[in-house]
Amino acid sequence: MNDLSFVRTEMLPERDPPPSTTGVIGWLRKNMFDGVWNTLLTIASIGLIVWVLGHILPWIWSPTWNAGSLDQCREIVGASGKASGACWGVIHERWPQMLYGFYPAELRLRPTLAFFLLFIALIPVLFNMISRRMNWFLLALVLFVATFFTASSALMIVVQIVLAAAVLYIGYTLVANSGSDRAEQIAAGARRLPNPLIFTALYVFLMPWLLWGGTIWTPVGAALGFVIGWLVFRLLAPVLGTLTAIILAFAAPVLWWLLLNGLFASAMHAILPFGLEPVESRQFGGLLLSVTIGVTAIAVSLPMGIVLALGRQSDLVIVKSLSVIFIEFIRGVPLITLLFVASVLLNIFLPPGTDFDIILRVIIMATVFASAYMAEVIRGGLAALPKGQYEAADALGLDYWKAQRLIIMPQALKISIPGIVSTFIGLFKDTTLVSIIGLLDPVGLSNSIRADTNWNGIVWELYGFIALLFFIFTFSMSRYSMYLERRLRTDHR
Amino acid sequence: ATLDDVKARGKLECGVNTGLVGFAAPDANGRWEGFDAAYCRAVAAAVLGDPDAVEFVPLTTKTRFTALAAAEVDVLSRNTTWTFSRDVDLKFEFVGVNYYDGQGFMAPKNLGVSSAKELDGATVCIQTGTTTELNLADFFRANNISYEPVPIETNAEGQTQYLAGACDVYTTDASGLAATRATFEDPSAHVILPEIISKEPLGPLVRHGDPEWGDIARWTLNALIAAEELGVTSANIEELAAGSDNPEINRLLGTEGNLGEMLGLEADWAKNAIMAGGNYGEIFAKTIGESTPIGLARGLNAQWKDGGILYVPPFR
Amino acid sequence: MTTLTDPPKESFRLSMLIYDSRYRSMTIQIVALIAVLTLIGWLISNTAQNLADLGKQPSFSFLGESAGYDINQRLIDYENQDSHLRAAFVGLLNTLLVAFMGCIAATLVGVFVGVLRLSNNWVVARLMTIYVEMFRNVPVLLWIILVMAILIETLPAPRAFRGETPEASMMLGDSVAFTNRGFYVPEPLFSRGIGDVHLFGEAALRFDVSLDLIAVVATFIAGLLISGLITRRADRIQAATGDRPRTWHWKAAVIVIPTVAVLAILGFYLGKPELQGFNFAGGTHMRNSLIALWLALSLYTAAFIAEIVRAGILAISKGQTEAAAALGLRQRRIMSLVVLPQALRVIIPPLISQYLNLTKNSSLAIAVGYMDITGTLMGITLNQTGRELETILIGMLIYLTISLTISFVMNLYNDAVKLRER
Amino acid sequence: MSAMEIEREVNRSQMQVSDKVAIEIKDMNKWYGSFHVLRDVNLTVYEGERIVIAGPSGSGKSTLIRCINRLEEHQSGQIVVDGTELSSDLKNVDKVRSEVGMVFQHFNLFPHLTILENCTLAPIWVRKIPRKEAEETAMHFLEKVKIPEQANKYPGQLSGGQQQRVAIARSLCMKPRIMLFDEPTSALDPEMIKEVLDTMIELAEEGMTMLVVTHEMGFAQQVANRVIFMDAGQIVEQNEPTEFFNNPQSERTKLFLSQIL
Amino acid sequence: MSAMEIEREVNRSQMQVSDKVAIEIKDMNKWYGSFHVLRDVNLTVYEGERIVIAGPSGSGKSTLIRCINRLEEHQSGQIVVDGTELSSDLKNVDKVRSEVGMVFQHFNLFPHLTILENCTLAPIWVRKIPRKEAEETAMHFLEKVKIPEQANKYPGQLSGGQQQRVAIARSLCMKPRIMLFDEPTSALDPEMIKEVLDTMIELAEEGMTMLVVTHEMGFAQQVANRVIFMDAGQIVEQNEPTEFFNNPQSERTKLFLSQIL
Ligand SMILES: Nc1ncnc2c1ncn2[C@@H]1O[C@H](COP(=O)(O)OP(=O)(O)OP(=O)(O)O)[C@@H](O)[C@H]1O
Ligand SMILES: Nc1ncnc2c1ncn2[C@@H]1O[C@H](COP(=O)(O)OP(=O)(O)OP(=O)(O)O)[C@@H](O)[C@H]1O
Ligand SMILES: [Mg+2]
Ligand SMILES: [Mg+2]
Repeated sequence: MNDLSFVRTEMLPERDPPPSTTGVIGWLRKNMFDGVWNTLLTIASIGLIVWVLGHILPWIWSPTWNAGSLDQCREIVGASGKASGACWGVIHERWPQMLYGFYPAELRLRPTLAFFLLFIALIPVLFNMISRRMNWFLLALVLFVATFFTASSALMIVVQIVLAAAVLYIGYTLVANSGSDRAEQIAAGARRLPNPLIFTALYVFLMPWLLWGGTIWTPVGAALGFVIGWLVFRLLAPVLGTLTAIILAFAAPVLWWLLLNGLFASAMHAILPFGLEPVESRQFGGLLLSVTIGVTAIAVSLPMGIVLALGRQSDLVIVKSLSVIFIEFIRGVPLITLLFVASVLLNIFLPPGTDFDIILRVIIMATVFASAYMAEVIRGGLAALPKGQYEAADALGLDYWKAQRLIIMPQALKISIPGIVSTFIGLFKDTTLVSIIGLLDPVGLSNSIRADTNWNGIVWELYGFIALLFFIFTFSMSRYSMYLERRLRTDHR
Repeated sequence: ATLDDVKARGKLECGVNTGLVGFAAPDANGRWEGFDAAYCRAVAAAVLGDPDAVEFVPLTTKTRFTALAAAEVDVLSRNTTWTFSRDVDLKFEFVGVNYYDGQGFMAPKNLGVSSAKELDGATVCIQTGTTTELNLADFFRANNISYEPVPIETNAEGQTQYLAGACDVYTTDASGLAATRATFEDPSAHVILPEIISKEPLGPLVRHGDPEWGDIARWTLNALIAAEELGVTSANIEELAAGSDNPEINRLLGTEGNLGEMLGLEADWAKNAIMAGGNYGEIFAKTIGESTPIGLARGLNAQWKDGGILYVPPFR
Repeated sequence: MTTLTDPPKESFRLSMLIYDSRYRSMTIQIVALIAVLTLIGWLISNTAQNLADLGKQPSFSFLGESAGYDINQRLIDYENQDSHLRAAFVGLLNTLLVAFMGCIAATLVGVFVGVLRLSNNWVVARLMTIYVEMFRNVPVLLWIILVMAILIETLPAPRAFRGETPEASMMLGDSVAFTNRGFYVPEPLFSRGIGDVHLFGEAALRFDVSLDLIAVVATFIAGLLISGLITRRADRIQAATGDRPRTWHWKAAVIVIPTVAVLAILGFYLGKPELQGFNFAGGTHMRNSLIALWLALSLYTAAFIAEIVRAGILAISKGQTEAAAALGLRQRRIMSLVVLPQALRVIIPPLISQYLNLTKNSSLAIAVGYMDITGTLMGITLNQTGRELETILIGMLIYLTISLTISFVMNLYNDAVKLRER
Repeated sequence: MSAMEIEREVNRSQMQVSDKVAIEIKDMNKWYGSFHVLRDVNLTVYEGERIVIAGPSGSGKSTLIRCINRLEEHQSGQIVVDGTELSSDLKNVDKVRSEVGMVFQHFNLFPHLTILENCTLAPIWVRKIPRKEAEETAMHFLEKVKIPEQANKYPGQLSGGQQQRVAIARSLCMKPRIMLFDEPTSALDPEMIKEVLDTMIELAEEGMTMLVVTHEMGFAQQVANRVIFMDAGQIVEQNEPTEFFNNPQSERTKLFLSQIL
Repeated sequence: MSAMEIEREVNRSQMQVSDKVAIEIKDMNKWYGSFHVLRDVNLTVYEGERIVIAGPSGSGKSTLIRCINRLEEHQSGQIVVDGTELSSDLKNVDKVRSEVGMVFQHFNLFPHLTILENCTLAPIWVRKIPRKEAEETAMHFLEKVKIPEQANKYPGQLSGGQQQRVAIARSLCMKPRIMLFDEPTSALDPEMIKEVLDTMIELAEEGMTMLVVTHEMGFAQQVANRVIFMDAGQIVEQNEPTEFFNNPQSERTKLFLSQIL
């Protein structure tokens, strides 16, 4: 079979593919006009797009930005000779209200700042590839920028100078040091910047203070509660054993918050008065309300979700069935019924005379709602952990709580982040339901705005604007969670 | 007691509609305006001396009664019809009537109907959660004609549906009909049918069981109405408060007698209330009267002397 | 050094409650139980106290009182003198109706979009992506309101059908009218009908079942069963001879002919809607609120289903299709024998939870005035009677029952199709 | 590469090569986008030949054999399999595919069907063979690959080696005239490789035309009657195994063999 | 089983076995549901012993050693480890676990912690040793398993062999008196097996009490001072290694050895 043998003496060069398969034409052919059926489909789709845009674009393009009422809009549109056109004046006049609701205009810097700081607080949780330095840099930068929107005073100028110095210094080190330099510095024992998670922890207390204002001592006292819990645990664990200590460590801060924190705050405030002008939750509205409800509910539901998920995973029958009943009940009823409970029943369930405002009640029910979903997300994260991790922790002698805290939860939570983000997206979208119980979120406000004689009769502009607001938020979040999911999949650490 | 709470708080919490043209709606600065809102300001001015010491609490038809019952609001000023069962069974106390209304129908002219009795088979837009749907059912049953109800949540929604022809007629309180019609591109193309199928005395209400607070709410309303009757306006009130020939005005404005003290308020309580937004007539004219786009005539809501039925007990 | 003599029998010590794994779990559970019971007891006592203060006694007797309001869209007869319970029942049926229709439409659209998103036609794939992103990222409540607004603003009012030269006209041989009050479609009627049966006498839950419809549906189902038998026979023949006989015409015949025959016997005809007075009369009227809710819920849910379907199909590795192709199977068979059976396993569980979401979201019906259980029981009834506690509790229980039923079925299915692994 | 001891003596002469052409590839070119994967490939395979294709990763080996049953499309040149030219004509493609069996690296068994159903699916639906007969054939081949007792289990319940043997049996059930193997053993644990290679050797002994992409050079030396070496999308060298391994001509081949052996 | 050549000469006499009892198991029985996994197991392990446990798959080897640090509960009989009886008393369990180190087949390192953190976690949180000291100890053991330079990497960045050595170091950081190994090499590629076995041999030389479930008979012959053969949940035979391999008594042992060697 010698005829089979063959040796190539010269290697063939790479050639270009036949022209019909490459370039724009090749691409078009392959992706749009591949066969009769595909061509028809392409034409139909393009036709649809053109038709829709042809109707919408002329309507959107309407020079009514400065109109002061619907009648003026009608005049302007009529003058421009079009049959119909949008009336953008309402957005022009009302967009601050759509964003902030009735939040006092001169204080709106506070929620804005809280919002930007939220991202900075989330950075170390969500993007662990951003360096500490970058995080502190961003924080200093945001604060620095914020100072320019406040009334200037001598104190403010000092603060500005300090922040500017911090921005410049950290910015300089950011530019000047490459990653490898950094490694050397660390090896040489250079001081590291503090972990940005410190700020995240602080933010939890900072945010309510920025939003609701009041004396600084209330959030400080709230934070103290956690310190007290920790101290109780540290001091009692060796004496009473872990389990008792944990129970007490939960009970002590609760007592503190319920009974003593108010006293503490007012006492301290009397000694050292420092605070922001209080804003009542009733003045929250528009997108601010949606974001506040969404963020608070998710943040608070996280620990509740963890407890429920652990309960559901536990082999203690009663604990497990209680968790299951709670989770399934909440997941089995529509959110709107829970909001009805918040608006008409919650006051009946609480001791006579307790009166907390509707927004807090809604936040409570939204939290309860989110925690059931969160529990399922976290359960998924727990289930994704190999059994070996539990066994290894056991074999090293870690007890249940230590194993959970040091080994299981850090991993399970990380796996759950995409799920948490999508729960948040869902909840954020669902905050629009509060309009049904009379809260003035963007949808609720749109009804109020239409009750203004100037804007009575406006429909599409308002709804379109609200839809766009939500779209921008949720779309970017869902993209981000997809990115996280991809990263977690390839992240073998 | 509610009065002490309000004073301690420094603010009056007042339940209003989440948005009803002319009666309550926030403007671009978040300030609530309208006929119902003006009453809230008057009460705040009477009690606290400051017409802006009001916290407006927007309420839906579903949440309004629970909010009042649970003391989330001190007074509900939200175009609520005074009915027996609400007063007695739901345990509220209506403090008076600030607007005499009645349920009517609006139809496009080109529908060619001149009476509600011709509406057999028509599609009717109604707002849910109010007395209107019960009145409607009763009216059609009584006349033995059929109809198709289209329940809607808000007035704005109803207006959209009606204008697009998704319902033949729109029924709600006549004031609402007029207000709605006023904002149409072509109001003259719509008629309000002559039948008024119900009595709808709208008024503010408070909880049962706190008669002192009820008195304050009631007499603030009466003060506004009496002021109009007595010719006290925000323009001349300073002058009249210095003392006048009419003893009733003097009693009202606190220059004579101790009416304020009896209520547990300052002597100039009524003066403050009237100064907050003017007397009843002024408020009416400013918010829903004929000079506003809503253009409601006084009608039944005129003073008894002018052929209306506004008739307040004397201040003495 | 311990040697293994008899271990000292430990007597019970208090510390064992915490340190002994046998007792510890019991301790924790009892503590948890006591905590929860205390909480519940506290809530109940508060409630009792508050209700007493308000002078209300929890009672369900209001359900028997006359409701007084009308409901426009209903599956069973109802008039405003019927009881609140009956109104709630009408609402419940309306909830189930829109949920059922929504699930079907959402599945159809979702599968369609999901498959087209995988199309190699770039424009189509992009268009579907836009659809999915648009619907997923805007709150469903807003969609419901928007769809309602679109229906109302773009479709003609019934009066546009009137006059010498009407602006709008009916479709499909004057039998269907799309108006902004809803869709009027022909209604099946029987001239030689055999009447209705009344179930539950005069109770609030009474309803009528048309024997004619039962007869037709029964015949149709019988036809389906027979066609199933034909498929079985085809399977048998294929198993025996290898050739699969063509059966679709037989199947079509056994399904269609008896049904048509029954229809003819019963004197079936379509009651077309006609313009009369203010409205169309005759025919079946699907209110615009129903249509808007249905469309918005289906389109919104379909965006999620599309993603599920896409993920399900992508989850079947390319290797499976290639292996089947390499065996010589045709595209259609690859789909039906290899890809779909596997993809369905991946798709069904999340699909069912979307059905659950859709059902729960149908409670937003009040935004457009569709009278579902939220609109009747937890809406007007609540407002008219002031019975917040009772109505909301009943409402929640009803939703809970629906949800649990759906997830129970889902679990059965999941267990049935679980892939067997080592 | 872990060296495999193949114990069995294979009687090479016993495996006959006819002079009938089974596959003819002429000036075939293929691009992925603008990347030229296969360049002017010319190859004639005779019936009963056992060809091993070797070459560095990315050289286009898989692509070549996937072109033969048109899992990939080629853009120029001709491929004729058993007298049928592969073109966009679906009938020809079907015909070729039912004559050519293929075994994949990752088995690609259908996890929702039992082993037996995996094996009978194609015969029943493509060849239109009565189920009973198809099952008998399937059992026959399952016996041949030595796992008849697993017939009613599901693929997930078998080990990798067993799964790959099922995959071979599944292909065989279509009674193909040509078998293509794409690295059939590279996803397996060492112990299981032997099981699968044994099965393949047995097939070879029976005179099946086989194209095998593999890194198992022991198998090549023992079973192949021709080894093809590919690099950068082209056939660089082909020869009878002893010659190929002992006396490689091209520089690239030498380099490759020095690394792999 | 791929045979491993272990090159190093181990000085057996160097490894001393005291007569203090480290583990005593008496009439221990265990069921999974109604399946009787371990039947009347009796075993006494002296300090410094190196025991290899062998047996067919499913014979209960893993279950046995998992019972020793109570990853599984036994239902009857007694297990006394280092003087502490394993019962439902959690304190005892904690005590035993901190005396007994365990190395798993799949390493089970904590992927979210660096190597160093993996090693210091338990000393810091269980033994309450100051971080600095714990880190020094950890580095000491990491040097011993020859990967000190990896201390700041994450487990995912290491090869299997390195990971298993980290797992061993992690256990050693708790300064256990007894080490349990459950098939520590069976998830590794052949090249890496040696690294890990070397480490284990070194440990053995230092006189650590070890119970090793393994199929590496080379290791058993070289290091063990006793081989236990299990089948169907019971100890079938135990002997000193040379005797065990050259002169097995039971039929089952013979059968097993014939397959595995
Ligand atoms: N679907 C595809 N699209 C684009 N490029 C591809 C595709 N499939 C393969 N390639 C590229 O074509 C080249 C040849 O791939 P092929 O799989 O045929 O290599 P191979 O010789 O089988 O390699 P290996 O030994 O790794 O399996 C590689 O460079 C590969 O990256
Ligand atoms: N959690 C469990 N529940 C029920 N049965 C189990 C469980 N774990 C193990 N078994 C069964 O117990 C028996 C002994 O298992 P074990 O893992 O101890 O065997 P082994 O000797 O270690 O086998 P291998 O060599 O495969 O690791 C096996 O039959 C196994 O199927
Ligand atoms: Mg390949
Ligand atoms: Mg094992």
